[in-house]
Amino acid sequence: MCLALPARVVSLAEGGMDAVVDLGGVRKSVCVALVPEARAGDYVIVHVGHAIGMIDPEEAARTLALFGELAALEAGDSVWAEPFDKLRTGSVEALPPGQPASPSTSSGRTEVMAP
Amino acid sequence: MCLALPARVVSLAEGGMDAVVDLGGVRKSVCVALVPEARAGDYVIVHVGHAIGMIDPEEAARTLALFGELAALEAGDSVWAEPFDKLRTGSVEALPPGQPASPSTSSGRTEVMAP
Amino acid sequence: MSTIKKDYVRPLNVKTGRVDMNHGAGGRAATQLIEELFLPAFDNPFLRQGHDGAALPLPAAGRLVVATDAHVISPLFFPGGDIGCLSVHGTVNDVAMNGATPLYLSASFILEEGFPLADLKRIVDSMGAAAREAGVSIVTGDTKVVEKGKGDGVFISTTGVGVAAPGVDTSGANARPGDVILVSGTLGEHGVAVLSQRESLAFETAIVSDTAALHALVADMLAALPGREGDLHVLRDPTRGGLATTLNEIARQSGVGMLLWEADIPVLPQVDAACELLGLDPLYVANEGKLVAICAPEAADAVLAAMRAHPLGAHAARIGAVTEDPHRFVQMATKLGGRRVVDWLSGEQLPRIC
Amino acid sequence: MSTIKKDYVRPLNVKTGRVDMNHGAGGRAATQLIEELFLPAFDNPFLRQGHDGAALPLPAAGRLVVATDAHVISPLFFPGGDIGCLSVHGTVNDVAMNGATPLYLSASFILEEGFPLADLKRIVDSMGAAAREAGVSIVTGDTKVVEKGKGDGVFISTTGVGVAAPGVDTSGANARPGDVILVSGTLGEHGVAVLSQRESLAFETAIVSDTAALHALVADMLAALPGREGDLHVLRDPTRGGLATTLNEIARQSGVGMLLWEADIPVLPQVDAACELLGLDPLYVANEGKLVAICAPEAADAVLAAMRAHPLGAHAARIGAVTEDPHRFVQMATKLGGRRVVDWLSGEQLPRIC
Amino acid sequence: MKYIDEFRDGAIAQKIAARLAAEADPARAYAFMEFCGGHTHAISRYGVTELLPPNVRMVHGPGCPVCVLPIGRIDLAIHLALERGAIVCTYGDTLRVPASPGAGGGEALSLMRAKARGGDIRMVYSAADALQAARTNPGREVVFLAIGFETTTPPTALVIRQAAAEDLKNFSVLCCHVLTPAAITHILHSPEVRDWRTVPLDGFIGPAHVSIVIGSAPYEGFARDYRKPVVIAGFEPLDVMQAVLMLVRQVNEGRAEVENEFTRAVTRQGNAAAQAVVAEVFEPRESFEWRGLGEVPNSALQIRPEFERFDAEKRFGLTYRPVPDHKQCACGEILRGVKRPTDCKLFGTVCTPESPMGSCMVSSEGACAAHYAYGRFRDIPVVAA
Amino acid sequence: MKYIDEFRDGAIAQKIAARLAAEADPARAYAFMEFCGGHTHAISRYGVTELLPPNVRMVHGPGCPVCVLPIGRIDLAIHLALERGAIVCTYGDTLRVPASPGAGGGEALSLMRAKARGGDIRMVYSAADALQAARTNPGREVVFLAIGFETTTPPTALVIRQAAAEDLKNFSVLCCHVLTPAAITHILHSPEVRDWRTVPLDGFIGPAHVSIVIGSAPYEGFARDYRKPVVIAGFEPLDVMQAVLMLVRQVNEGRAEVENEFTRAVTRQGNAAAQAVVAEVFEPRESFEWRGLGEVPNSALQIRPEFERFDAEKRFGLTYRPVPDHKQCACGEILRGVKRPTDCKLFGTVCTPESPMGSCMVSSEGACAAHYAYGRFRDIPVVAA
Ligand code: SF4
Ligand code: SF4
Ligand SMILES: [Mg+2]
Ligand SMILES: [Mg+2]
Ligand SMILES: [Mg+2]
Ligand SMILES: [Mg+2]
Ligand SMILES: [Mg+2]
Ligand SMILES: [Mg+2]
Ligand SMILES: [Mg+2]
Ligand SMILES: [Mg+2]
Ligand SMILES: [Mg+2]
Ligand SMILES: [Mg+2]
Repeated sequence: MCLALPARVVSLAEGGMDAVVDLGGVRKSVCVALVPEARAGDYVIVHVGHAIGMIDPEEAARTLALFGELAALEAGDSVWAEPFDKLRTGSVEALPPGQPASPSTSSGRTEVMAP
Repeated sequence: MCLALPARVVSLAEGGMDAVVDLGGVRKSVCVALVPEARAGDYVIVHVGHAIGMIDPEEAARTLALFGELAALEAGDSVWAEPFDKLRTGSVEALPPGQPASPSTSSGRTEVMAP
Repeated sequence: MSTIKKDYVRPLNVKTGRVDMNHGAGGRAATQLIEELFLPAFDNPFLRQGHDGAALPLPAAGRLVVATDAHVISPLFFPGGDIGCLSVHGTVNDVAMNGATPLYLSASFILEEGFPLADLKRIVDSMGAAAREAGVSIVTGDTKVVEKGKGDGVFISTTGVGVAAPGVDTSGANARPGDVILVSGTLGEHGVAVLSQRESLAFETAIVSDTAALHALVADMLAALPGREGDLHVLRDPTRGGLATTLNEIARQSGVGMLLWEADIPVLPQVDAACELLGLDPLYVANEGKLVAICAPEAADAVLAAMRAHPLGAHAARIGAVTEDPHRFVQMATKLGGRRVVDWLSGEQLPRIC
Repeated sequence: MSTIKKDYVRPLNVKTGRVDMNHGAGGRAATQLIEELFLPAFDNPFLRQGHDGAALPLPAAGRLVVATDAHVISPLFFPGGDIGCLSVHGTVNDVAMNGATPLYLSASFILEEGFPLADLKRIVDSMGAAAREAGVSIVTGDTKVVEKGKGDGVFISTTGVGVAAPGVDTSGANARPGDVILVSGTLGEHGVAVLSQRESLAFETAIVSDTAALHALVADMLAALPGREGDLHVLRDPTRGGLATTLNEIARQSGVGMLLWEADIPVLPQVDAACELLGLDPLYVANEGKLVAICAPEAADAVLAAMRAHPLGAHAARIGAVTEDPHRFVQMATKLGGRRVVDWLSGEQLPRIC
Repeated sequence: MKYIDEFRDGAIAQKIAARLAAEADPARAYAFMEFCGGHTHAISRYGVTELLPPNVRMVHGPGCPVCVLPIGRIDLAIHLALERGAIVCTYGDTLRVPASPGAGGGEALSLMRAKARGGDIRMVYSAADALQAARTNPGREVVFLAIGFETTTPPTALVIRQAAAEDLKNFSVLCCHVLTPAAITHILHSPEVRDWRTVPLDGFIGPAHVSIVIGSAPYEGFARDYRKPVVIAGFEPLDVMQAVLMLVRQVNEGRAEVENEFTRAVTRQGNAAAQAVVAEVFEPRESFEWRGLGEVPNSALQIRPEFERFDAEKRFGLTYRPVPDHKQCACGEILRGVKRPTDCKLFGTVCTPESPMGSCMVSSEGACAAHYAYGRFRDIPVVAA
Repeated sequence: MKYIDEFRDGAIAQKIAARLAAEADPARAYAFMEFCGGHTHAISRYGVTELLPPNVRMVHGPGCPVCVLPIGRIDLAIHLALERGAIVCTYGDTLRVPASPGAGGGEALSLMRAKARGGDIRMVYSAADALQAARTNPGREVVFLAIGFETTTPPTALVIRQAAAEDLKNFSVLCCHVLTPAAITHILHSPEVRDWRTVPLDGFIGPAHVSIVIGSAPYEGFARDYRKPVVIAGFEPLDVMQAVLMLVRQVNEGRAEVENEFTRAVTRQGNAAAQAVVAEVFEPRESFEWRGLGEVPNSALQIRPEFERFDAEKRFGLTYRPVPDHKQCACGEILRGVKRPTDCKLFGTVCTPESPMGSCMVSSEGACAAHYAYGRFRDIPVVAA
């Protein structure tokens, strides 16, 4: 219900109440009355046909940088990844019933059984 | 447009404005406000959902009697009847183009040609 | 123990429930509608394949016959039938008019949002019963739902597949001068029965629709001409537009004229009366359980006898003959002793009767 | 000289004329509509028989396949197609998903009073072109007209008849644990293209519908498995309800589970973007020119190669595997590295997209 | 069907035909105008022409209310439906009458085509249905496009009176009711009949159902003043044949009287109750346009001022704008008996029941439609055997 | 898609997951409530649960405006559509919420079912579409059933102001806008959380888009007064994971602060322009019923008297009648974090997305619907190998 998406302002209509925004190549007209500061090139956050806020590019970069610094363990360690990946590459034929196990209810990995 | 039919009054609704009439087994409700004298058993003349008049049974009988008295020539003398009847009983296979001829444009009978 | 509840789905509410847009969206609700309503009503092994279509054994010999009809009748329920059985008969008959034995039907439903499921069930059950009675299987189908106000309750398009024996060809182009014109019974009951339900007309009659599957009658007619099935030149069911329109179509396709004898055309008195009342001509009123047959004159007696021996042809009659006529007029000798053209239906005689 | 004028009928006004009730009444106007609009667009010898149905040569061997679909799409014209070509592709594909070669189509039209004849002509011409391109003949049809406000422009139900070679069986009940799941290309274009035309949404995108006939692709896939066509276990076109619903249907019919890899499922970036904007999931968005194939693991490479070699399968991908699962869950490893169920479509994702 | 089947009896028809053949003087031609479309229809549908001697010619008259309705009146009704948002109710026959050309973007509209373009136009079987539509749609204007001769007028009068009794706020009538005697007078006054005698008219078959309402008395003046025999006849084929016989006899005997073949339903005075309600609600219109006849004084009715809130012309401030018929359409001459349908260049080519150019091709009681649908075989020449 | 795809990156997710696994204390359990349905949806759709350590449990909160809308409000909207003939416009999510049982002849109606019964109910994508419907249907009453948190309120305020500027006579709003802080307070005051501690809540993930409008400041009281950490987070999966990490750290460090993970869009003060238009058009409601929470004081908005002609409640004289939830529906407890969907007897049996019994099964942001559609595999027990 609170679905809202960042989209780039392509152009502002005269009067400044409406704008065309672009999201991954899709364009749509939205109301920008609630973000009077928005200019072409800015990213606004669109909700029910209205821009309700703006993206601060510097803050976005900072957050992403923060994510990047987190590296401590290697990726790909999800407990159930292995059987999935075997299936994906065709190295097992199938998983038995109830498999692959959910890590949240299991204390460790489960063996892969041929059906 | 002036389509109207004689139908028998089956019953009169209270107030006498509406009646159910019967025409050859088909029943329909009609307005009889224009024929206040109509009673069950009478034949009324129905037009656009309204009885607009009544049939006088004696006059009807008199007219039919008049028709009956007309006999002077035998029936079945229609000029084009013969080829039709032959076709009807299968005694000819078909009529040629333009046949049977119309009596109104022809002075006499036309011959039947095999196709 | 698994904490997942059994794959339980609340059964369709066929008492007070209604079709909603979900039933047409292709998801779980659509599947449920099919499984709880359509499958039990039509049940047969082909439909149970549950595929996007049905794979069927190929008939051994003859010609494949395919016929289709959309049914948009209003009202959906009428004396003597409903859109469900009508949609089976209408298409079975089109297959039969090709001289074929109908084998399979497909059914495509366009439902209007808000349509009562109870009515849908009645219709679908009636379709199933009609199909079983006709010995055909409804092997595949489709269901769409349109918004309220974009449809009218339910529309059903059926397509029939059948097989015609070698030597049978009953196309409308086969009538030849000298041929005999037969009808299988009294005319106009279907249209009058439907009309009697129209609120705006509101008349009462004992007339019920003649809706029926005619392929068994056709089989008997062909059986009456062993080795000379080709003498049965034309078969047509005089549905929309009635006998008059059907004969004009044939006259046009065959490039012939026709002569009818009004006195020989069977019409029930109540149908006559209802037509008088409405200013209609029974020759233009729809039938759904009658056929017109045109055959070589030497075959006429055998065909007529076969028709009369079948319950659906008990009142079959010889009503006219084919003539040579470059104008392709269908003419009629009136009971009065006059003559007139019996023209194509012009305009709309009765809206939505099939 | 005859004073009867030549059998002249004023030609249909396809510029400014509109469908009226007469066109559905079965009389001269209905015949004219068929002869001036439908016949030239669909022209083929079977249709020209002009009978109540079509009599067709029986295929030599294999199984007869019959499939049907009603098309009620709104709007009628959309980027990449219209209801006309869609109604051909939709049914041709259902026949093809049975592993069959489509041969014949029937078409049943339900027209709304007032529908512009110019639009009808565009649609019918598009149908004819699509049928010719697909190599199928529209052999019989039916046209009804409903009052203004009881329909929505035009609804088209098509039924396809085809023949499947012996040994081919692609039913949804054939998936087995260990099977490989393939799709023939990027998903969701049709639904997004149609949605982009909805007045209430009004977004702009370069996406066009993928509507296309897939039987030639299927033929190539089967040809890639000579003598072991049976290794192609399941074929389905993920139309209404999209990939998610199609896979759930198969999982249910086959009594299996499935695992998908989100990262391997091909979706165009603009489709992704449009779905984000509308709060949709591309896995539930309709396709009209894509198929899902489930095959034995040892056949996967050959089938995938055959798909990629065909223009309509250029972006084919292996997207998952069939598992043993009494709950018949379709699960997905998300791009994020998590896991979730990919459930049936619940409720209505997009109204009237096919 | 009592009082119907007896009057369609083929055996009796042969007898009357024989009598006619015997009594018609082969040395002279007889031309009778059947005023009513109902007679035209009966003659065509039952093939009565075949049963008449070749020297008796029937001339179709203007007695079809659909045929004489001028284009401008249809335009008004379409205007109410499409531009004023009214529900327009009317009898089915009226739906296909062509309106002004061009209004529909090239092709002439009709009420049916206006309906296809979204107008809320409803066919009714009874004036009472229109009233009912007004009751069930209190938020909408409901207009009853009322057409018809004296037969059809009393039901319209009844519903207007009823609407007043119920004080219905949303009901009105676009009154197009016309009067037969004025039309007959008009024809008798036409130069073709009166002066040039290019249209020889030896007598009239007088209206059947109109006469039930107005009685036979109104025709007495024609017989007396114009020396034209009039036989009022029912709409069954035997009635028509008998009337022709009675006309032949009057001509042969040099008489010019009003005779009544339809005594089972028509009296000299007509239906007093019906006349009373008509008089209460309607009053004569000074002049009214008839298709084919032009403006005819005192030939129509209008709603009395007491009921003017039910008069659609007043309620919507409508202004009637006459529209000429298609240049080549001969409806006017056909309605006056001057031409036959086959004399029209458009007949059967551009003008057919599917795409009528004129009103005579619309109603099955119209001369062109009746000839097209029932009588065309008669245009086939005889190929000498 | 810039600012979207980066926040769904699988490789980074693995890194955050690893960090979380490293930092979460295996000796203790963490329970965090994600207030918003948007977070619930992201967690389910991207499978975030798999990436969290087993001892971190996410508790779904009441932050789905569809889920907290009480039955009585749906009843009012259906009443307007079916009995008052209004065009009712609303966001799509609302259409399937069950109304009072019995109203539909046995089965509970919903707006969608009311539409199937002839109600003119239209799904809109923007409040502006509802206004447009009013402009194009001047003869009809058009009511916008407005639901939503602070995110959705400013667009409603804008259209009401616009309707006033245009002096639209047929437009009104059935206002069901609610306020997040009040709901959080209510949960913190609930006996389960405050007294019995049966629901251990170690912190909150704070609203994403709500906070864009109102800013982060309003949450500072919770951290301060209730000693609960709050991390405002975006609706992308990496945002959620990062917020969980930040909450784990606060808990580990004994802090209780408002932190903002969503700095790219949320400031401390929020959107002043949006706040201004909301303040101009709306005022606090004394009390409002939330499904699951009951009457919550100062938890909703109503239209100011200056705009009362646009207030559907006043315009139509509506009286709100509370309706109890289905006896066995646990929505209330689920919305308060007291129960999980699988604790409800109806879950997955009588109550499914096709036939939802409670509102949590309606919106895909509802806890029951999210678990049903995305998470059921997790209910399969592990079969020891
Ligand atoms: S044929 Fe048509 S155009 Fe000619 S007079 Fe008759 S109605 Fe008019
Ligand atoms: S499963 Fe259904 S009934 Fe149970 S709490 Fe959730 S919404 Fe309510
Ligand atoms: Mg057919
Ligand atoms: Mg049929
Ligand atoms: Mg047929
Ligand atoms: Mg389908
Ligand atoms: Mg409807
Ligand atoms: Mg199908
Ligand atoms: Mg399909
Ligand atoms: Mg399919
Ligand atoms: Mg047909
Ligand atoms: Mg419509």
